[in-house]
Amino acid sequence: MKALALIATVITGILLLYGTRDFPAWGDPQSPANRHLSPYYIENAVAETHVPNVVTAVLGDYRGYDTMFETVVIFCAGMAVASVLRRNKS
Amino acid sequence: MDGMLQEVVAKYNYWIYVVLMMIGFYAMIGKRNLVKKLLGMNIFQTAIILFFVSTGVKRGGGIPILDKYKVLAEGIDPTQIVNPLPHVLMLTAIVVSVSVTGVALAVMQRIHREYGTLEEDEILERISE
Amino acid sequence: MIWQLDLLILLLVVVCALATITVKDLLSATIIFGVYSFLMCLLWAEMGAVDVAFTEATVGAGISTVLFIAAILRTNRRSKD
Amino acid sequence: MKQRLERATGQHPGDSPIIKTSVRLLVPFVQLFGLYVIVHGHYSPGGGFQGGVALGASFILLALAYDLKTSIRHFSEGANAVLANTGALIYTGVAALCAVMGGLFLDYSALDKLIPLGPIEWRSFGIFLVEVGVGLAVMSIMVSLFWDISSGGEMDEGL
Repeated sequence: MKALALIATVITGILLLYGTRDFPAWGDPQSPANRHLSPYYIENAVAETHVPNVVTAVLGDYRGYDTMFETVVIFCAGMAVASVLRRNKS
Repeated sequence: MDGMLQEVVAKYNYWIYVVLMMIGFYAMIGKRNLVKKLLGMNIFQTAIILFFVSTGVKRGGGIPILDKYKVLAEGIDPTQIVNPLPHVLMLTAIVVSVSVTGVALAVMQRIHREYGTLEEDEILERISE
Repeated sequence: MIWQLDLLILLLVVVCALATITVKDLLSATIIFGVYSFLMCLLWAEMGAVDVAFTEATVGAGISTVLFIAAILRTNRRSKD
Repeated sequence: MKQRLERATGQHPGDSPIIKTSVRLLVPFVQLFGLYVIVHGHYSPGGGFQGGVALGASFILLALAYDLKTSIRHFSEGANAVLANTGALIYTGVAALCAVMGGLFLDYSALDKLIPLGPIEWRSFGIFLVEVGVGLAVMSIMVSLFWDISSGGEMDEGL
């Protein structure tokens, strides 16, 4: 069982290492992830929201849905733990 | 030889992330204790979050907290600041990871209350009895 | 970005992850996992992701470790592998 | 839980006056720091989530140093449930209020019709309101997670 798990892990790792060949170099400012959407946020976030911390501006305003459902997820986790663990006291 | 060295310098971070992910993956499928499985899942999550954050790094870039009046007056060059978008997405992922940990620990306590053990093979034995 | 520091922290992180999954005492494994979280937080602060580093320091090394310890003390402390 | 720990380690845990006194002195400053992190999230790293976790950690510290009863006495179960719901409601309420005032859902500049501060200032202020909601919800949920897990759902004797 353990040998099987080790073999599966090593195969997955080799596939992922093979995949890193196509990645852009680490820390490259011209990589595709850095060119597409984020220059807009860096250039315009302060002017549009007056918040110097760009991460807070994107978290609270541009991607508000993400944060809203994150709160809902935490809320559901609290509900789930209470309903799994608490016993009926009657 | 020189090209290979350049390749190693450009990619060694990614290789270490893959090694971390392999450790977490092995703990998830190879270990029998449920708490060990959960620790492995947390390691897996941090490896993936590390990979996502590292896609936003720019060499020589500053942190994404800007000087408000200077930016309003003269604008800013986007290549000087690291990419804030992966940070936002991964902030949400960390929050979800702690919720998942809490729910999993609650379910684990319920299993312990029911079967008296947290080892996977013993639980399977009790179920089949 | 200092690459020597970067490489050192990455190697320490791998060592901590290996120790977490090999130690048989679950309480020790949890404490080593706290160390792992703090090293990860250091790595992110060094990459410029200050918000993510702050979140990991409060959540991964604070709340998560406490929840693990609470659950382990309610159940078994020993693990077979 | 104290008895179980005593059996496991062979000595009486955690009843030292040094820990109790230092925790009693430390808790207000931890709470103040949590509030600072929430309020100052616009200008420094931080925000609703991190501040909420710091606020919750103060009550968890109280429960660790004393016992679960003390923590529940300072922050009752009813208040916990009410604050968790209030936090989630503030977020969705602000978002829905934007839609009611004629803007899009979560578009804070529509709140300018309510109190005229200027649309850009309202976007900044709307982020602040939302962060407060997230902070309240996260604080109560973290404390309730710890209460439930450390006492097995009984809420009487904790860690």
